[in-house]
Amino acid sequence: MSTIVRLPDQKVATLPKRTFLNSEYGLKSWLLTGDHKRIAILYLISITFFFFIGGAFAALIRLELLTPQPDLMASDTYNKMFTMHGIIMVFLFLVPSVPATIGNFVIPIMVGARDLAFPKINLLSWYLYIFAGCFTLSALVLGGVDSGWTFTTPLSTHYLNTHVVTAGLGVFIAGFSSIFTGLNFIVTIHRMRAPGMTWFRLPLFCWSHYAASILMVLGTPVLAISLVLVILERTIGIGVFDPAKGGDPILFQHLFWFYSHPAVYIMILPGMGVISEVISTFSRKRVFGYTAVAFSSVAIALFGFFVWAHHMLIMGISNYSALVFSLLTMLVAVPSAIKIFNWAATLYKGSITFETPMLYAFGFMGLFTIGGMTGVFLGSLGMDIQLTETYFIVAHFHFVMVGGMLMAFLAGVHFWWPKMTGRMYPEGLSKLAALVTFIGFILTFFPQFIVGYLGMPRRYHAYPPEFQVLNVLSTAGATVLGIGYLLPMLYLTWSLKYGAIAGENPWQATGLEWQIQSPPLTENFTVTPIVDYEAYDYEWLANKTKHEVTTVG
Amino acid sequence: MHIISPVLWEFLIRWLTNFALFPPEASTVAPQTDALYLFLVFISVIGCGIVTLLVVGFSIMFRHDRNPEATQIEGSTLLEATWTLIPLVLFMVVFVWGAVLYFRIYNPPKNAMNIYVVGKQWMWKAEHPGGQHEINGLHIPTGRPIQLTMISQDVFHSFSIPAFRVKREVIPGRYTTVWFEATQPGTYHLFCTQYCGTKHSAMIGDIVVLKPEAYEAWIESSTSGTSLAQNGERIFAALGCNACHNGNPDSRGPSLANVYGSKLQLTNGSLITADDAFLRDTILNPSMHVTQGFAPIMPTYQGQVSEEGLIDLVEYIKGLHSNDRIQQTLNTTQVSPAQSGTTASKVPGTVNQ
Amino acid sequence: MDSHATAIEPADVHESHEHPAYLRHHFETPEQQKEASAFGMWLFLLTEIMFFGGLFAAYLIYRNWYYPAFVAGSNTLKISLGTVNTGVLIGSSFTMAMGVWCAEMRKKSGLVLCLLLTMALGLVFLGVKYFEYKEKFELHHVPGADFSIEKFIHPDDPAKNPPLGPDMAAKTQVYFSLYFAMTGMHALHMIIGISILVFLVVRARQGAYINGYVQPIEYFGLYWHFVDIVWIFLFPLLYLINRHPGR
Amino acid sequence: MTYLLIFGALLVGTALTVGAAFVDLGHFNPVVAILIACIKAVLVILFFMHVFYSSRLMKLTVAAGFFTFLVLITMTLSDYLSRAWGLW
Repeated sequence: MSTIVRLPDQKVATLPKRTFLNSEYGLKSWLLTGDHKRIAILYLISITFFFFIGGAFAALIRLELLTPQPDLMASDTYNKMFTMHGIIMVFLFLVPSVPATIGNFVIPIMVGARDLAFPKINLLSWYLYIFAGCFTLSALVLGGVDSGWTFTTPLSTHYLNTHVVTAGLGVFIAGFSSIFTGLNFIVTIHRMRAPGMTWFRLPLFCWSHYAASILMVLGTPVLAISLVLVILERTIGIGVFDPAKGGDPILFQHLFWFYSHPAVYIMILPGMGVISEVISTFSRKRVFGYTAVAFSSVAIALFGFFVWAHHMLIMGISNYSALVFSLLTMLVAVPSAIKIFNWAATLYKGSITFETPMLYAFGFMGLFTIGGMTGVFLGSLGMDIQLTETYFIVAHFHFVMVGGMLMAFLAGVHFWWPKMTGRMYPEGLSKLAALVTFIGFILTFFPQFIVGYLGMPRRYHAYPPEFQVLNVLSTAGATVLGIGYLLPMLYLTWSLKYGAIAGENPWQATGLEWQIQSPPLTENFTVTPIVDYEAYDYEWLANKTKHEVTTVG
Repeated sequence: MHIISPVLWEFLIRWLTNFALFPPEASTVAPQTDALYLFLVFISVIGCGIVTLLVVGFSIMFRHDRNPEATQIEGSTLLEATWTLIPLVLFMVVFVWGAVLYFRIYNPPKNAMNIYVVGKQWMWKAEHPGGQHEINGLHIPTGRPIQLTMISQDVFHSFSIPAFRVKREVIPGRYTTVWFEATQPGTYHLFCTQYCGTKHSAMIGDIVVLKPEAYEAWIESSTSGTSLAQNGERIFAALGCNACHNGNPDSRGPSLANVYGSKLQLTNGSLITADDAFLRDTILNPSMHVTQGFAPIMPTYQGQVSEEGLIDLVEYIKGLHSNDRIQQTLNTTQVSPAQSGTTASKVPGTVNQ
Repeated sequence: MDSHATAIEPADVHESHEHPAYLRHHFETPEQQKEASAFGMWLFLLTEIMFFGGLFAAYLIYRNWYYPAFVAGSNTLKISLGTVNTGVLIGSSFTMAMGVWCAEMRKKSGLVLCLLLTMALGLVFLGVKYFEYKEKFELHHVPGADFSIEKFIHPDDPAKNPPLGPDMAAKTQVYFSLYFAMTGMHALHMIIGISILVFLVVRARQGAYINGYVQPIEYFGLYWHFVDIVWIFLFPLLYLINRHPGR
Repeated sequence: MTYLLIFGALLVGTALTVGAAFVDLGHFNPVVAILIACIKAVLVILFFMHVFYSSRLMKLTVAAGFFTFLVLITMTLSDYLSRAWGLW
């Protein structure tokens, strides 16, 4: 199978002498750095750590569900497991995953800037993230928390004696970390673009991050205030959500989901940005309908604020309200459909190669389509009655979050790995890992759709025996999936030392980040680039390469 | 086959015997939900099929080996409009269909038989109008619409019967309702689907659907002696409600005979229908619902009556069509013969302070 | 939440005429830096709007539900103190605006004076708030185990404040929950603001911010005005719900 | 000077709010109070916070913030207000 990968001659190639990695040495130069690339690396290490912690909880949950009886752990332990799994995966992995690592690394380079607009705030954001992680872990060490990641009142405020406050503070701080990331991206994309880099020359990766950042900046504070009120209610005893004092517990859910629904777009939009880059690069073609894809990101962000109550359709909100929110939910599904079809159309008359990021991107397209379609099931009022709060919904959001976002994250990590480290990962092994992940994923979560329609409720520690077969399949799949995630961890670490030298532009991609050395210099560009070509202009790239060859020759 | 693995073998057997894609269809609404589900599955399969077909097809047709040079295409407004509008139309169909179904499931018919359900950590308590109590179970007849009026004593719960395709959140401090009409006799799962604390997964029960005659037999055999309304009458007397709500011309409270279902003019100007939720709320928060022409003097009974007691009172007031008995108890100021043996303070449903 | 302190912290001072000393390495021009940081500050204020937005939503809902309790609760607040505090805070906003102007005009003494005045007025506001809170503690009007509804069932002068039924009186706890949450969050912002002011005053006395690099002062001003705006809404919503007893 | 003018206007606004609160306007009392508060806030934003003199981007940003704020308030209230219409 042919490939577009073009590596420098390995016999003579070396890593560049001066890079952001070796400009300074010592722990202090990392912990006090203002360099967006170093902060991205710090983020990459820390979110990988939390991903594997969250993954360990998932493994224990699946192991418990292997049998219908509650035999591996006590029910309150189980409740703590899924709570920690949820909190860690949502707030400490999914929300910062692509933006804080890949976004942090490549957005300033993509727009042609030397750094993000506020390097110190960027570093602060990482420290807040670490604080948040410490709070969450301390809640775990102190004895755990079993409120579920949704902190539903009055359960979380009055009926639990676990460490809800500690975990709540962790989430609160993580929220501010993501606000600062988002704020930085918006300002950078607005104000730091290089000369000639117009809005419609921006890579779609920037557009989707821009949309996600808007959601981060405007949505997260509402989560913050709702958690503050929960914490005050637990500690002082104010009565905003307490039904015994006249408060309305549903109000908490309104405020919580006002953030947490847009949060799923915060999680998925950056992933969509990665997919746009990858698909375009490996089909050697401009993304089909660039403007439509760009604006569909913004449309998702805008509509994302209008649909939150679809999480509460059976929870006693008024019928009329349910009707409106369901209608708007149907509308928000359309931009996602547009994106999927546009990516598919990008392949048409392309010149497609199947490198690892492309395989992950194909996986994303398939799984996200299923995840998105099942979202329509849940947004449809009458169907939601049967499906909500069952394993169907668990399967749905794992298809979107894991099948979508994690696939996109891995696609992105593989795609930009040569740029970040200057070295290639082993191609054969990584293709195997992509395949294993895909198969493991389908095996884990597809049975959950069926068991969900059969009625198995989520967050159940024990379940009726007739659901066992599907649960065993799911656990088996989770094992495969676990291997699929460990593999990249191992070979990527290996490649840091033994990987082939990647050179500037192994993928022959058009983004500005591919026109500079890898790993980049601390200041990214020695001279401010002047952009005179559209995004994904492969003819420009071909001309440039030809020109270089002729001048050298 | 045992050569491979006995575990695997057993697994295969179980798979083949237990494999199901749908829960049993045991209510009138179940086939309707399944129809929508099948429609959704159908369009999902078509949608995913198209995407897969495009991705796989293009991957084969335009792979680098066959098509070394890509042809740049800007986009096509016509095509994009197509794949904007077609999903939009489909989603609108789904929306309308789903909304119709939602209103069918959540709007009980007028003639429905009412059963009360109280959810608490971690059990379900069902109360039939005749006074039959059930824990983690519910006996119902086929062929008759049943309405559940539900409330939680502590946290959010959710009452779910997958075989009937109904589910409704059970909320603290507020009645919610759901209705269904069972079609197939049998025993079905009852789940609490909203995470409610440590023993969430133990908050399950059995829905026993009986033929009407079997149901009558069950009702007869499991009566507890007093109906909800009778118990409500006792609480009514024990709390001294009859001192004001007695229908006398000079009484300080409005007469409660035939109040259920009527429209009331409140002092704050609003016109409200006296339903279950209203009756419960006026007992707990009287000064928010003062009827026109009366002074806001009624004390609150918050903390003095349990949710079950409130249900008894509501059921009693619902069935109250004349004030005769109230006035009788008032005049004699005596415990009626039916209640001899129980003193007022020990009436079940009231909370001793 | 006090991160803007980091944002507006000035760069190391070293003299240079081509590039102003405060220009960070990754910006091309001072204008770009100025626009970027102003934009960033505004985005931060947007998050603050949404932060208080949740509280305002809760307020509107419960005010609709428990109107008599909200009236009774708000009538226990001293309107005179509220008005004075509003005036004080508007005054501090004014001195802050003057401070920014002084910095732009490169008047050192004026800048220091304005900042000090702003700080003083801010402290006056907090002082008044302290006495208001203290009174609430003494009356057992602070939500929690100690909360007492006695004063609402049996008011001191029933002619002015009609008594509430015990059930509605209990709902005053919702009012006071919101009162303390909203004014408490506001006071917290004031305290953070005053701490930053202390830092700014010290730097201003050393002669900073009058060399054309006024952004720390300007952005702190934005923050301070935002806190003022929140109070402009809190005042009528909490103090002036209905001052016509008996209606 | 503008700042002094605005300062005066804000003080007058405060006095007006307090005054209006003691005049019985029925349902319009809260409306008047909020209206005055909005005017005051707009004055502060436009002049003390210099938005009046700022670029279009800045104006748009402020507007976006208030828009989202209104979305939060109105969409939440839409549930609470319409609960009374139906059976639930």
